Amino acid sequence: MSVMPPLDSSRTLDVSLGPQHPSTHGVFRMNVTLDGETVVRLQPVFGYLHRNHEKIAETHSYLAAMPYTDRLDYICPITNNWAYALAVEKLAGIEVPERAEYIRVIVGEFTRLQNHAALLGFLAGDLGGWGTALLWAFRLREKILDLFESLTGARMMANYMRFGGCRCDLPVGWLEAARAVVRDAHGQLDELEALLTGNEIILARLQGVGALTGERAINGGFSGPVLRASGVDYDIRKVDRYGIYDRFRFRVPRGTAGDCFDRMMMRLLEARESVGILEQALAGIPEGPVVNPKAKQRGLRPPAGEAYGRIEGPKGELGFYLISDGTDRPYRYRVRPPSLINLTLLEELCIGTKLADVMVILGSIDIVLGEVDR
Amino acid sequence: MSEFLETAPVWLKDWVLGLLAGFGVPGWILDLVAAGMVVGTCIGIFLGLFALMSVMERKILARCQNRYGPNRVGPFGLFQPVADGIKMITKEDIVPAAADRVVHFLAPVVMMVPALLVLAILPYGRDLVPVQLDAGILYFFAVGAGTEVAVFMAGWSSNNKYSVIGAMRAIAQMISYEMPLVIAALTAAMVSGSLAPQAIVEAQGPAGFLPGWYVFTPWGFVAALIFYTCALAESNRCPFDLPEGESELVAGHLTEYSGFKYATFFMAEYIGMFAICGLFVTLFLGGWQAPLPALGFVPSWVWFFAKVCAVAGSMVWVRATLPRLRIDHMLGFAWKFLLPMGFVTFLAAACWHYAGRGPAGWLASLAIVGAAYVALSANFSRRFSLERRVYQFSE
Amino acid sequence: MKADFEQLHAAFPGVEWSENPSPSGQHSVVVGCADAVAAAEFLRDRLGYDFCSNVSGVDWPPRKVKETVVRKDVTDGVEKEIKETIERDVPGYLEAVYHLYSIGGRKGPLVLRMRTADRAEGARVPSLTPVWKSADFQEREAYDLFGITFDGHPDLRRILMWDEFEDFPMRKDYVAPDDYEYEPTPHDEILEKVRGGKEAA
Amino acid sequence: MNEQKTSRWSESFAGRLLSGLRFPGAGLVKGLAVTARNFVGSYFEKDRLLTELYPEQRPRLPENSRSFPFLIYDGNDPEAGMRCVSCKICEKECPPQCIYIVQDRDAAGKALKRPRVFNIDISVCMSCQICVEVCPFESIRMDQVFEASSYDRFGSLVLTKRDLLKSNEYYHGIHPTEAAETDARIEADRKKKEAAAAAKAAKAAETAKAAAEKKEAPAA
Repeated sequence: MSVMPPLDSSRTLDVSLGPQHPSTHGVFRMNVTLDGETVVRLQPVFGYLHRNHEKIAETHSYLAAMPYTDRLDYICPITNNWAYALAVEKLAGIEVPERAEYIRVIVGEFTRLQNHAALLGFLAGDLGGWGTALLWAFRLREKILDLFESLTGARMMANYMRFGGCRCDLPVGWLEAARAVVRDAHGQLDELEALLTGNEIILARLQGVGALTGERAINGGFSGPVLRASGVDYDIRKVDRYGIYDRFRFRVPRGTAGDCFDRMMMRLLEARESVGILEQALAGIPEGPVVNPKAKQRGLRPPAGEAYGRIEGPKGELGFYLISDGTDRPYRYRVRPPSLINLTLLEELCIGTKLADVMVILGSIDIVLGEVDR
Repeated sequence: MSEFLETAPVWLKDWVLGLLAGFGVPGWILDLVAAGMVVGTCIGIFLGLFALMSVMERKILARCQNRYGPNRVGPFGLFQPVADGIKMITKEDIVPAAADRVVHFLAPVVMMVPALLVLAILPYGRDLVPVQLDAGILYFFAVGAGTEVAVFMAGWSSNNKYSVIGAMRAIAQMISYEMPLVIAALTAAMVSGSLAPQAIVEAQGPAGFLPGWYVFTPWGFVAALIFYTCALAESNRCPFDLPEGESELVAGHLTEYSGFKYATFFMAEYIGMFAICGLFVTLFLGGWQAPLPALGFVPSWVWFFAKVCAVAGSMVWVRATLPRLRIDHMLGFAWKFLLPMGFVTFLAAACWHYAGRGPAGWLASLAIVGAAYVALSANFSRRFSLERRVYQFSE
Repeated sequence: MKADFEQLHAAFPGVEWSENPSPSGQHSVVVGCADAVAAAEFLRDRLGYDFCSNVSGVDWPPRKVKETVVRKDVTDGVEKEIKETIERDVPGYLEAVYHLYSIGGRKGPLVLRMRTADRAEGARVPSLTPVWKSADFQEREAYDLFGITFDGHPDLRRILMWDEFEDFPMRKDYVAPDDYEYEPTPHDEILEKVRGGKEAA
Repeated sequence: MNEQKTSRWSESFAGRLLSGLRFPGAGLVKGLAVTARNFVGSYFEKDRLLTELYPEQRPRLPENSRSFPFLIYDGNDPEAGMRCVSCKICEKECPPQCIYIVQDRDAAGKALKRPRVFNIDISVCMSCQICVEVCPFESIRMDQVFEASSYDRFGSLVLTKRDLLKSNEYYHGIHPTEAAETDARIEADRKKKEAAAAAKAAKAAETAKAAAEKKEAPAA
């Protein structure tokens, strides 16, 4: 796709958007060739934040690699931990007790809620909305990060999941605080929705921009909300039934046109579903051990073999492919980065659109450079 | 007491002139001093308004976003403009190597001059008009067009891709929004029968106990809305801040400016905004007219500045809410919606006037404006296919 | 997964099944480089694996494998089996592993493996980007970090490292150079002071 | 599969009224209304403003909050009461390798159960508290001091043993529940050890007695 018909460079203007640019969500560059304001060619450039996370993990023990997974998608650290823990549990065949599964769902859905709210804020910022929606979204995110801090010790770098459960139990009074946050989450999502979905300027700027059909989305490797926006009904929580998601009643929204407006609405509707799951999980959490006592954390030596564990991360399918050779260090440690793979079709979506739309399409795909460059 | 306050500025000027005359100062110097004082107070007031506005804007935006806004420098952050001023002056003024230095230096000057010149014709009070011009409105638009040239000079001379795109957008936007702006102003001038701002304000005197402002007539309300939208576009403010679209063009035509030149641009933009708010108040909100005759004791210039601050505040409120338009939407909106509406309002004003300004006139103009609005908006939303989406859910 | 493998095996006899001893039970299918693209299209069109979720490069350097071999040995008229451990060195190779899913059929990971001839010139594997567009960036990453050249890839360039970088960092025998763009961070000096045992206490 | 309008807000009365009006201005007015409500709300509803005015209002850290590790000593003499026995497990397990321990030796060169040098390079430490998790002697815990910035890039970012050592009372101050659990565990271990020692002593006494009787029996 990137081999375009020869352009007479007299009419086009080569602009490099990034790596230092207000709305590329991190250190990410796009070499854009413009004909007036219309995009003729777009070449994404990665690698500015590459620190070879996979080589680091292959030279550390399984437990020591866990804090590094916080740094992958630093907006949702706990779901990264969960995906890695799930992969190691598959590799070593470790059971997870009941209460730990409930805590994992609660903390995972809180992460999804604050990620989707933050995305609505960033997208409004990309549209030129001067941060109003962003600050409202961060008000909700602030409360959730305070819950994470009182539970795991750090607002973002949680390092909370262990193989076979979680690191520590819920402190006293944490459940009441969590219920309070969940109670007024709908109110704050209402405000975001009132500001964003009815507004004619946003409708005009988002509807019909960057539309993608379902088949092309599947073939292009889209996963998560952006795939469901194109009308594909595929949510890994329902497909793989990992954790105890089959115990909760929640619905999976699907878009119709697969354009930026549908992607934004997917985040909004999924955030509301997450609040529903949280209400059910917070009501039904049982007592019991928080981590599987038989699981070894420090000197874990999984049997030789390989495993691919994946979860429905807020940005898409986050997977860990581990090959173990019996020692305490993974032989091969591979992260399936949803942000990078969702960018595969960026050029295809952006060709023919205006310069302002490139920012909106990139914003609606929701990438985090820690995960793209690893 | 209210009488004294009403004429205080004029009395002060005469007292100073009398004092100087007492010293035997020659006549032509007296005129010079008189003019100097008027110009000085005008610029002083508007610089004060600019300083106040730059901090109040940040505080209003902050409060809309549930945070405090600047509150460290002085009580409630009111000395923040002083701090900003010092920062801007002491900052290094970087000029890109390949920039066209002369044009790069001239751009802020050319931007600042029309913004200040335009303040001459605004009627601040009952008899507080710096320059009595019969064609004041014409003067306003003639001088006001200078800002477009300045923005393009800034964009072109910075030799930066973002600036060039920003400059192109600025030219397209300002020209296409100049047309509906002038037509909306013309409607008010036509109804009050004169292009002199003072006469327009007097024509909006109190009719019975109701204020005779044009904004309360059907055509006046629509013309005010059109004028307000185009005022936003003229002063490059949200949702029309495409030339300086910072989420796409980093800072548009201002990318390569820093230090005092950037401060000048910033100041010129705000004073331009105040000037066009002043014209909006003059044309549609009855200038220095008190809303109700009973409130006549309050001096007239207080009313004028109160209304200007209210309109400027509403511009900040709009900035806190609305995102930016895309280039083709913005142009389409100007040529395909605002311009036809402008002509229709012009027609409606004529019908209102010749139907005797009474209830019959009201109904006629209301009908014309309403019909045009429905027709244009139907075409508008069909073309943009802004439909409401219904989403499927699966268990 | 086994059923799909049978159908694939019927169509492409060159395909083998490789067991995965770990409790995850995700066994994989080894495909030869010759008919890889045809097998991929078969998988996608006939068996419905339309979602290529993950492409990883894996480096298997040459290693010595101890094997206990049971040898029948007739010594002085008595037949005895002798268990001997002989060392067989397995030649190294690079591997491209594809995890395929079926969106409609809700079918789990079918692990497709392609092995290169050797780890130097012969590290060539047919690219499956024409079949699944999602493999585009991931194959470029495998090329960038492992050195697996994908034939038929539309735009095979380095994706994460800068273009002038020669080596392949994720290989097991990669030695990080000590001298490039060295910027004295507080850590190094402290590490030297700390490691050097100079008394800081 | 059931259909549903966009979502909750549009079902409320105001939402239906405003979005029902099919003219372009409705959405903008709805947005302006929400912004105005927030503007007014920020003056009256106190829970809307979450900003902490940092230097004046000190942040209230939750009990589990962690910043950098510190060593615990019992009693009041840091050197003697130190719990760390320099087993170097934390040095091996630390992911970014920022801990450096040198075991103490007495005059005769015999290794003592105490570290002579215990440095943590907090410019490298990512406060992941794995050292706390793997320490078998409950001797290292996470502190709550987050104002650790310094002017000097090299010298003061390495915390030596003297800076790291803090008393058990301080530990009870910042993490009360965790400290109580740790003390309980230490108490239990000590009791178990004493019981074991007592049992061994008793067994030793018995065997000594039995041996003594055997000696006397043949003698008698």
